[in-house]
Order: sequence, then structure tokens, then C-alpha cells
Amino acid sequence: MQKITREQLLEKACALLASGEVSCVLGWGAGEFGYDVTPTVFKTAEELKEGFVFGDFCGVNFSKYLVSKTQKLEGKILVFLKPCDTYSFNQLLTEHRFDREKVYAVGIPCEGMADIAKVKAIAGEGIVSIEAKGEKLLVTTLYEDAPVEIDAKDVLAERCVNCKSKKHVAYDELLGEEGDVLDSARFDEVARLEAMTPDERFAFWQNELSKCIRCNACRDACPACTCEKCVFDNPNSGVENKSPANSFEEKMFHIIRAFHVAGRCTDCGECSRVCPQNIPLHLLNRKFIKDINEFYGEYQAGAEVGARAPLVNYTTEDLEPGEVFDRRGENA
Amino acid sequence: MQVNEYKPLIVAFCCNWCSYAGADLAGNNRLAYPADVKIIRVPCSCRVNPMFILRAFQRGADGVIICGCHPGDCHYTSGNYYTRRRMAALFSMLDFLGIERARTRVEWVSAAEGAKFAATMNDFAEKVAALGENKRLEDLRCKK
Amino acid sequence: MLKCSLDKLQALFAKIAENAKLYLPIDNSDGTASYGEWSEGTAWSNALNTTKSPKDFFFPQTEDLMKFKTEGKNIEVIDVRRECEDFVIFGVRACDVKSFDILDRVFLTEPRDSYYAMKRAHGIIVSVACQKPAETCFCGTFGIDATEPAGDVTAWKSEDALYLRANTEKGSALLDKLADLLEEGSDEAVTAQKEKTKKILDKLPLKELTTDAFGGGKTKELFDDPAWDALSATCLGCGTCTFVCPTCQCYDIKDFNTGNGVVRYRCWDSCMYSEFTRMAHGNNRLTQKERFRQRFMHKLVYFPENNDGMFSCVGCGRCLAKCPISMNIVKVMKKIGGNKGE
Amino acid sequence: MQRVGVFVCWCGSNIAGTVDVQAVSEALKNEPGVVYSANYQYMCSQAGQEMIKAAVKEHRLTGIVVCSCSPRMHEATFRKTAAAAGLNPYMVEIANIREQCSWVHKDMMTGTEKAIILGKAAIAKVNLNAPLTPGESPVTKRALVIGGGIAGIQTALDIADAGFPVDIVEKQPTIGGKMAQLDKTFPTLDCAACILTPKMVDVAQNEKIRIFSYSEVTDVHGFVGNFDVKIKKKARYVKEDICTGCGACVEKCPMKKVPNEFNLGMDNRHAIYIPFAQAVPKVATIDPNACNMLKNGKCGVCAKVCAAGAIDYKQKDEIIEEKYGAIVVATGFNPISMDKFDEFAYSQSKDVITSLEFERLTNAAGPSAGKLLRPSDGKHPHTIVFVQCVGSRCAACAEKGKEYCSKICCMYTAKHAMLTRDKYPDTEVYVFYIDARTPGKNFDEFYRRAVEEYGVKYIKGMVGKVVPEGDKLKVQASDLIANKQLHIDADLVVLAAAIEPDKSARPLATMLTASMDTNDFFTEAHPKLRPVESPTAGVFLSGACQGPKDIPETVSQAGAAASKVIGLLAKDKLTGNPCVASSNELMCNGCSTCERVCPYGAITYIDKEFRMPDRTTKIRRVAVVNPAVCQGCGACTVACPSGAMDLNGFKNSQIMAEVDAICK
Repeated sequence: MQKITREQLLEKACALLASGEVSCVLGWGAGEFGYDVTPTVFKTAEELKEGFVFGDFCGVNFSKYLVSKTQKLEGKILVFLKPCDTYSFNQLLTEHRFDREKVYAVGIPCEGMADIAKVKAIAGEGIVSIEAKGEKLLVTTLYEDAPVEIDAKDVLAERCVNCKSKKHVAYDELLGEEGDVLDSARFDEVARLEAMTPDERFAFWQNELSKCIRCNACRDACPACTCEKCVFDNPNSGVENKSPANSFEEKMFHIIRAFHVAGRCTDCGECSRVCPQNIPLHLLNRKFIKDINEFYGEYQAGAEVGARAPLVNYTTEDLEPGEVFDRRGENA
Repeated sequence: MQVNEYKPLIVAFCCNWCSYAGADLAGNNRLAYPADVKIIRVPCSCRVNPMFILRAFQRGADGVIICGCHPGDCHYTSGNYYTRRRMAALFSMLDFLGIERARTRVEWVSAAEGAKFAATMNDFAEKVAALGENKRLEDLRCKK
Repeated sequence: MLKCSLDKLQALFAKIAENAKLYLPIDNSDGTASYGEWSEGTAWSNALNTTKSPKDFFFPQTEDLMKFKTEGKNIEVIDVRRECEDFVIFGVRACDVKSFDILDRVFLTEPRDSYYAMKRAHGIIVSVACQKPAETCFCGTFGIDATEPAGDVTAWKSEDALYLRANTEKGSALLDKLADLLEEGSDEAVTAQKEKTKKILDKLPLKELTTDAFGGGKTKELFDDPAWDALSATCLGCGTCTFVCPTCQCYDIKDFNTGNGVVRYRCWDSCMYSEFTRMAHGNNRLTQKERFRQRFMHKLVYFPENNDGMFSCVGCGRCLAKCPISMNIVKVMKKIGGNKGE
Repeated sequence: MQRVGVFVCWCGSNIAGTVDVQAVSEALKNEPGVVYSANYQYMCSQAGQEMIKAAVKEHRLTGIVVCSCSPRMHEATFRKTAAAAGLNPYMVEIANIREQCSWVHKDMMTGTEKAIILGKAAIAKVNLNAPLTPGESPVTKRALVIGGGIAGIQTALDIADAGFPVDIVEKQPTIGGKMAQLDKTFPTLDCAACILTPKMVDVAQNEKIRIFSYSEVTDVHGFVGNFDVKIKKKARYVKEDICTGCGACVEKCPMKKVPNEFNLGMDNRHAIYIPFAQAVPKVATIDPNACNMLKNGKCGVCAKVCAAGAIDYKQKDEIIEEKYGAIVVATGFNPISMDKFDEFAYSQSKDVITSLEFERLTNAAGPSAGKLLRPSDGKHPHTIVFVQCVGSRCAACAEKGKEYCSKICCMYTAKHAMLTRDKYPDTEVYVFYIDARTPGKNFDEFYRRAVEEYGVKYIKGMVGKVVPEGDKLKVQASDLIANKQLHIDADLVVLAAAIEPDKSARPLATMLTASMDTNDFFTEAHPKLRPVESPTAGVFLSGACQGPKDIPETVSQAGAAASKVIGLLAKDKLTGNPCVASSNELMCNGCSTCERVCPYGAITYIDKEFRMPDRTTKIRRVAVVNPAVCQGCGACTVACPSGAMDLNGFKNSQIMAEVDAICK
């Protein structure tokens, strides 16, 4: 399904390691069942040949790792960036979160990544291996004698179904062809919720957020959440908390988290991908993005380095908070 | 003292230079508004962190209003412009989560607008009272 | 062996719920399952297991310990412990049942945790044998038989009936109350089903994983294994593995100022967090590598060392499924101590 | 824990009338931290203040809460009281139980209840107060004036007069600005040169003043009292210190066809030139775009004729770095371009001119040596039409002109009309206006004289179109009072073009982090109370860069700005407001978010080495707030995602404690 192959990436990585251009490679490491890919720091060609994989389950956004890895590792780091990852990459550069000189970014094309939950919904439980074959995925399970054949398009992750861009906005080198910024339907679900009554929306979010176990995976995977000290971990912040003690705490955490990344969130979708409870957290971020687009003009965080985020900007003609609702002319 | 009569609790963040002075003027002119409104002085409306607003709701507030200088009149030139954007985004998000819209408001009140301050507080208190107790952003641990 | 026809299952649940609160796995709209309270019409999930383990029933994620009421300068201390009522947890898998033994070791040895003990005493566990284990399952590694779970009552589900066997007095008492809905059943159906499941268990990809390299006394050997660096290199330090884990039992005690007083509560903590074990002098685990190592060394070495060889992992596979970066105890066991497991 | 004293004021019956002050002081006695609580008739009185001082001593108070009138009224009073008692003045909090309680609530019970809550909030806050000490910073006793027009000149002279050194940076080869181009000035009709040039000479001769002409400010760093400025002195290819301004080079320069900016292109100058006779510095400048020697190395005449040997074709731009304590912006204005006003045929006919061009035409040193002659054919015009508000008050067509009133046009047009009629009584003079705005001393009298004594025909109405036809300009206009269309055959049409800030102002504002309005006029710190200061501390505004103004107004603002600068430079140290932002560097991400919202440019970043818990070191970019520049608005505290940024006196914890106390 991916147009670029493991071998192409491997060759590039080995060449850059051999030339001394980079000292290590941030790539995807093989798992047990074909879908459980682990982001891995490879230091030698041997390690790469043994453990490096690339395929339809390589959704991890490496950008955030650069914040810590550029500090800790010697020499340049080779990082593979899918188009959506490059937006996070730029946003982090805008915020001076890592040293660009310490990174060798290789842009790679992406045909969209698969969602293992969707695969399981079709192929059933007990997946022992997954193999890509053209546009198909061959899924071997404990319970079926022959591999189940799945159309890769049918199991695309939500964020890939609604892919906003196939264009790389940052790289040192691009493998494959450059794509375009896409028109996506990514705000449709937000619009659907907006069209509900407040009571329905409240019920929807109450149900979703009540599942939160406050594992912080959303925060810790989020490339916008790179604070040296998160307010939720800081006993002096007044909002520190370790547990979703009640429905207020659940909302507080997710509202503040979304607010803190508003205007900075590139909509990479990692938050929803990593949530163990499948809470559609990306909808909170997309709500802010949609609002910002509508209130202050289209803005894509990370599209360019150095851009001034909408919430740290203003015009004298901005709409009033009270007009937010008037302009939509909805039921109150 | 009547115990059962529902009285909304309203927190008003007022900027020092315009709205707090507007509130003082309302006082000078003896313009009444409900005692349910309690004012917190901040240097500028842009000092109001969304966390303060949520905190107020958590602790039992039924409505939170932020008052600042009129756009263009900010003592710090641009603070209220940031307030305007932040609060537009935050209020829209609260609405998205199904929190009642009328519980939050931003109003620009100048130091000369004592009457507007009183009228705003009367109106806001009335609208919040109509909604009744804040249930959607309450924290039961904080109930008496 | 008793049995209850599957079409009487709701009646069975209703009967249980007459005397005690009944909790069982329920499907969420997103395809996952969680334990929830049964009410009329609530369907029992077909999912293999819940995302969050049932340890929550005895060791909730957040639990009030005591309260202080302040008025002016006066402080009143309020004990919030109350005698709790019996409750039934239905549908617990073998791995999770085993996790209670591990938690008991922690909370019921002196000093006994009265909060845990209270709930444990009143909880009745109805376990259910597995039929469709997942690729992530490796309970066998820890000597658990997925077809023969422990618990106060063990249940097997067949095509048409639920077979039940009481293992404890609590279990018998429960089944006695359900007698109207139960009939005698033969062991054969259960045996046949167990055989069928065992064949699948034999095919599990992690079947060969062993604990040979681990256990008490292995600290020196494993602590400085060079593989820890690479394994922990991309750990996000989130708490997902610990929070979905049925055996992780670390907690923090915190005070929440309500404005009128203070609620002292405990909540799950995670050894993956950088604040964990921070003391006045600072933190004794300074890097994510050390925190990461701690979690696995604790499960595989320190815990067995202090608990007669009992590992504090039950092979439920939750962390395999839920870790955002798919790093987990299996990958660790395969790399550490030279255990390739294959 | 603090030891808090609570002092409840009756304010006579103002508070005590609706608030049970005894009950309030009793109730607050039990609050955490409170060790003393009392009430008194007038807390602000001498006796009341003595009571506070005594209590501080007796009860070893560390914090004070006064429940009284608005802090806007007496916070300063009670801070002084605290200081007199040996407490840090910032350990005082006021609960406003008069304006925001007793005066707005009628019922005693309600008032008392609310007063107690407001008192609790103040106690909760003061419990978290920390002593604050205002920071001090030194002052470089030198001022920079950017712009050498009448505004800059006057400011510089006044500052120098007080004994402080001043540098003027002027981008043109000479100071003088727009005023030097004017002929006469209203309302007294003095000759502009006669009153300006002596001042220019004063500047040149003043030992305290340095002039950097033909120079631009390229970089500004630092803050009030301590600015580091880079000035680019452009190469003029003439050694300034050697040139005597004799003009021999100009005379001999073969390149004679360069449009003369000083006369607005109505005549020509040489490639080497001195803008006008009284230029200061009176030094020649070579126009590198016109000089053959500089363009292709062929010529060199000026070098040959220069007896002083001042010509230097190899001269390079020079960067001067200097420190200043204060900066005055006096960048002035320009008439807007007439490109978008084709209806007046400005581009089609030489005889449609702007008012500034008219000034040059009537000036004795102008292209026509002061004779009013038509630019097209040099004939004397008999019918002149003045059009006012060209591009001013253009609300409907904002993309074309300006929404604001340019303020000076009514008066200079009256002046032009009057002077024309005075010199050439045979000339018909029409003025088309929307309103004749003449507020100012002797202004309306001046305008009335133009109408009544000089017979200028003022017509309320706008000119719709000017069409050149033969040697006439057909003017179509409306007379709004007579309600009819007019057709006038004019010989000359003079457009009172709107004025706008100089184009250099916007990039300068960015360098200074000084704010501007949408029209690119500098914003004053307060429109009424601080009209000559920019919100950016240490930056002052003089003249038309802040808004359209005439000469008398400019000069008075220039003086006012100078006095502000003198006030600043007279100090050896600046004492700041201690309620400023500060960043906790351990939590700071260095993300620059705070920097973007700071209206004062108070935040900078440094790379700082941190010792990590694992004993490694890590260099991180962190924000540093300059307390001398920060004004304490708090915008950064909310923009900061990690909460590293907090505001002294209004800390997150303090505001949340107030919220908690109120919501209890």
C-alpha cells in the first residue's frame, strides 16, 4: 500500500550512516504481530537491517522525539517524516524546541496509515501477522485458516481518511514525489456535533470524557505538548492532578490541554491514535482549528516556520466573544 | 436567612484601569446590582487565564464575566485584543462541550460607564439566575 | 457443575442484582468494553476483555481516604470509611482473577489496607473461562490456565449455556441464591470446550515466552543489561501501561482543597512519571530509562523476590495492545537476560 | 503563614450605613492567617493610619487587609502606612467594601455578607503575597531624536538646553523637514525660513547636539534608560568635516537634470547638491543614482574643483553605535500620493498641483523665484481653484484616501488663498470645502479675513471633476448651499492632499516595539493623560508622527516631549513598578509565545545551561523579562502554555485564592 518501500528507506538510512552525515536514525522498529511498530533509535546499519520496518502501521509522528533526542544524542539524527509530521516539525521549530542543525529530515510520501482497530473489526481477533500486497493487506489470524484479505483503503485511520496534506512543508531531502495540500472533510464531524443541541453535545462529551483514565498518553504523544513542566504535573499551578477524580477534572484537563495547543496544534491526530479508551480527542483540537479558521481566517499551524499563531495575534476588527454564537445563528 | 432561595454566584474579573473604575463609578452613583456579583481586580483583562474561569465554576460559581477596556482603549494597548480572541475561542469550546453559553460573558466597560457596569451586571445576573445552578462544570467535592 | 441456559442469562443477572450490585463487561460504542453496573437489559460484552482491568473495584483509580472540614481556624477530621455492601463482578478472565492474588499480597499483608480489604471482603468474583484468546495473550507464561480461571465462581460459556462451579463459600452462597435458574450440567461440555480452547492456546504467538531468565535474585544479572537503553529510548513516559495493568498498584496520596475543607484521597500513580518517587532530596530515578527499568524489574524480579516467586504480571496483554509506542513487557522479556523466547 | 491584620473602615456612614462593620471584623478574625481584626471610623485618617501602625508593631503583622473604599482611592495611602510601619508596602490588600458593596447594596444583611466575602478574598490573597521591591536601572544621559524637522529640532534644542547631549538622526542631507519647504506660516504669515533657519543654526552650533544627517536608524535594542542604537550614516561621498559648503562643485557638476526633491520635482538640481541655501549641515551630497563618476567612473569634475579636497568617491556607509537613555520619534508626515485621484487630473495636467507644490511656487527660493506662475506655460494664473479634503475624511473610500481629518489643510488653504489675493488682486480664488475647520488661536479670525477682507470665494461643496481643455482646467463642482452645479474655467487647481505618516515610521515602530494605529500614526501611552509618550517606556512622540498637527502644536508637543525626556534623563536611576512579569526558567520552554504578545518588547531570550537531574547539562533557550520595561499587563502569563510566566502582585495562585474565597 505504501508507495515507498522499507528497502528504499533502509538504503537511504544506511548510506547516510555510512557517510557520517548522521549518527543515528529515528525509525520504526519491528514488533511481534506486524502492526505493533515501536519507534526506535538505530545506531548502526546492522541494527537497521535487523529491526527497521516500514509499512501501513508506521503512524508514529517522530517530530516530538527531536526535542529530547537532539539534546541527548551526539551528531545529526536522521528522521523520516511523513507529510503530516512535517507540520509538527515546523511548529516545533517555530517554538525553538530543537536545533534544526542537529536533524537530517528525509520526507517520505505516505498513502495513509492503517488503524488496527479497523483491521480487527474486519479480520477478527487473534492477528499474528499482517503483510501488505499491493492495495491489499493479508491478515493472518489464529482463527482463520487462510489469511484474510483486506482492502487497505477500508482500514485507513480516521486522520488519514481526512488527510489534510500530502505536501511536505519541511525536509532536507525528499524521497518520492511531492504531494499537495488536500481539501479534507476533517471538520465534518465537528460540524455534526455543533449542529446538535447543547444537551446532546453535553451528553456526548460527558460519555466520551468519562472514559478518560488520565494516563496522559494524549499529552505525552502530542508534539505540541512539549512543556518542560506541564501545568498538570506542577503542584504550584493550581490545576495539578493525577487522576480523573470526577467529571469536572476530566473536562478541565481536556479543555485546558486543547486550549494550550490551540493555534499550535497541527492536527496530526496522535492524541486520538494513542488514547487507550478511544476518546475522539482530535475533535476538541479540530474545534479550535475550525473556529480559528472561521473567526480569524484560515490558519494551518506548522505550515511555515515563524508564523504567528492566531491566539497570540489580533486585529482591531476581531469578532466579539458574544458574537461567536450570533454569527452562526443557531439555537441557544 | 432564607436558605432555599437560589442565588447565583457570579465572579467578575475587572481590569484595573477601565472596568474596575467603572464599577467604582457605579458605586459612586449608587447604581445597584445584585450582591451575587463579586469582583476580582486584575491589571488587564488579558491577565484572566481560562484556568481561573474553570476554577470559578469548579468552586461553585454559576457565571463568570470578564470586563475590560473597550477595544482600542486598553491601558496596555493590546491586552483586551488578546482577551477577545482567547475568550471567543474558549467560550466556543465550552459551548461545544454543551456548557450553557449564558454562563460566560465578556463585556467592555470603560471607567466612565458606571451605568453600563451596573446594567451589565444586572442583566448577566438575571440570565445566569434563569439558568439555575451550574451543574455541567461543577465539582461535587466543592459543594458545601 | 451447574448450568444456566443462555436465554435465561438476563434473568440470572436480574437475580444476582436483587441481592448485590452486579458489574460486568459492557460494550462501549467505540468497540472497546468496560466494566459497568448491570441494569435491566444490559448486555454482557462479547469482547475478550476490558481496557481497564477490574482492579478498579478493589483499588479504585481515585479513592477518598479522609476529609477535613475547616471553618475559620477549626479543623474537623472526618473518617469516610463506611461498611460496604456485597457486590458481584461477573465475567472476570483468568488473568485478572490472578491479578487479585497479586494485589492481595500488597494490600492484605501487614500493614493491611483497610480500604482495599473492605471491598475485597465484599466482592464476589465470577470468572469466565476464555474461548478466543488474542495474539497478545500470554497468561500461560505465568502459569495461568485461561480455561480454568479461579474466583469465587468459575463459569464456562458454551453455545447454549453458561456452566457454573462454585470454588469458595462465597461462591456457593451466590449460586445457592440462584438455584431457581440453575440446573445440573455435565462436565463434558465444559471439558470439550476447554480442549478446543487449549488448541488455540497452543498456537498463540507468545506461547514460548518464558520467565526462566527472571525471578528473585536476578537483580545483579539484569539491572545493568545494555538492552535497557534501546528498549526505553522512545518511551513517552505516559501512564498507559500502568493504568491498564491489572497488577500495578502504586498510588499517590494527595490533598484536594475544596474551599471548605480538604479531601485526602489516593489515586493511581505511575512509575513511568518523572515525579514518581520524588522526595525532598530529589528523585532517585533520574531518567526515563531508570523509570522504565523499574517497572519491568519490579514485575519480573523484585516482586517475585519478596513474594515467594510470584511474578506481578499475569500476561493479560493490555499493555501490548495499548502502549502508544507498542513497547511492552514481552519485548522487554525477549531482549533482557538473553531470553529470545522463540 | 502570614500574620494578617484586618482593618475594617466605616467610612463614616458610607460603609457602616449598609455594612455591619463590627460583624465583618468579627467574622474575618477567624480566617486563616488573621491575628488581629478591628474596625474604625476612618481608616484613612491620621488616627486610622496610626492604629494600623500600632497593630503592626503590637501583633507583629506581616500582612494587612484594609476593608474600605476602592484601592484606586487609598491603596497608595495604606501602602505608605505599611511602609512607615516597617512592612513591605506590597503586603497590603484592599477589600473594596464601599464602591463595590455598601454603595450598591441597600440591605444591611446582604451588604455585610458580601463585605465578609470580599474581606476573605483579600485575606486569601494577602496570605500569598510576597514582599516586592521595585527594580532599579541606570540611565544613559543622552537622547536620540529621530527626524530633523521642526519637531525634532525643537525637541533637541530643549533637551540640549537642559544640559543633556542629543543626537538628531535625519534621513535627508539636511535638517529642516517640511517646514523648510513652506513659504509663509499661518496665522501670522511669518516667513517659514525666517523662523526656522535660526533654529537650524542653533542646532548646528549647539555643543550638546550632534546631527547625523543623511542617516537612518537601523537597529534598536535595550529599554528605557538603556537603549543600544545602530545608526547607518549613508555615504554622501563628501567628507562632511572638510566640506565648506562653498558650492563650487555644484556649479561645475555637468549632470544638471536631476529632479529637485526639495522643489518637489518642479525644477532640477545637479548630481552633487546642497538641498537649499540654508541647509544644515551645509555640506554637499552626491546623488549616487545620478553621478556619472559613481555610476561608470567617468567625470570626477567635482573632485577637481573642490579646493578643500572634500570629495571622496570611495566613501562607504558607516554604522554608528551609540547608547541612549531616551528616544524621541519625530518622523513627521508626507502628503499622500495623488495617483488614485485621477478625477482631479493631477497626472494629466502640470497645472493641477498639490498645496505643498504651491508653497514652493510661491516661495522666493522656489522654482519660479516666488512668482506665482503656471508650471505648464509660466503664465500668471487668473483663476485658481483650491480643493480641500483631497483624500482626507475619506470614510467611504478608505482604500483611496484616509478616514481622518488632516487638520492643517483648512488653514494653509486659507493662507494660500489670502496670499494669492494679496499679491495678485486680479486673481479669482475659489476654495471648495466640506467644512472650514478653524479651531486654534486666531485661526477663525484668519479664515474670516480671507473671506471678508480678501474676497476669497469659499464654496461649500466638492469638486467632482477637473478636465484639462486647451490651456484651461474645466472644474466641475457642486455648491451645496446654493444647491447647484458649478463650472469654473480655472488656470490652476491646487489640491489640499491628505497627509500621512512617513513611510519610515512603520519599520521604526517595529524596531522600537512602539505601537501604531491602523493609519501608521504612533500610538500615545494615553490619549489624554500621556499624549507625548509611547506605551513603550523611554520612547516619546513629537510632531506629526503621532497625528496630523500644525506648527504651533508640533512645537508645543516637541517641548512637551523634551520635558518628558529631561525628566527621565535627570534621574540617575529608574525605579520600576515591582508588579511585573517574571519567568520561572526551570519551566520555560523558550517557545517565544510570550514575546509575541508583549506590547513592550520586555521579553528576550537567552541560552542558559541547566544541570539536569541526571547530572548532565543541557542548554535551553529561556525567556527573561526586563522589569524596567514590563508594565505588568499579564498578557504573557496566559499565553505561556507551561505557566512559567507569572505576574508579581497578581500571581496565578493569588487570583485563584481569591476565586476560591469568593466561591466558598
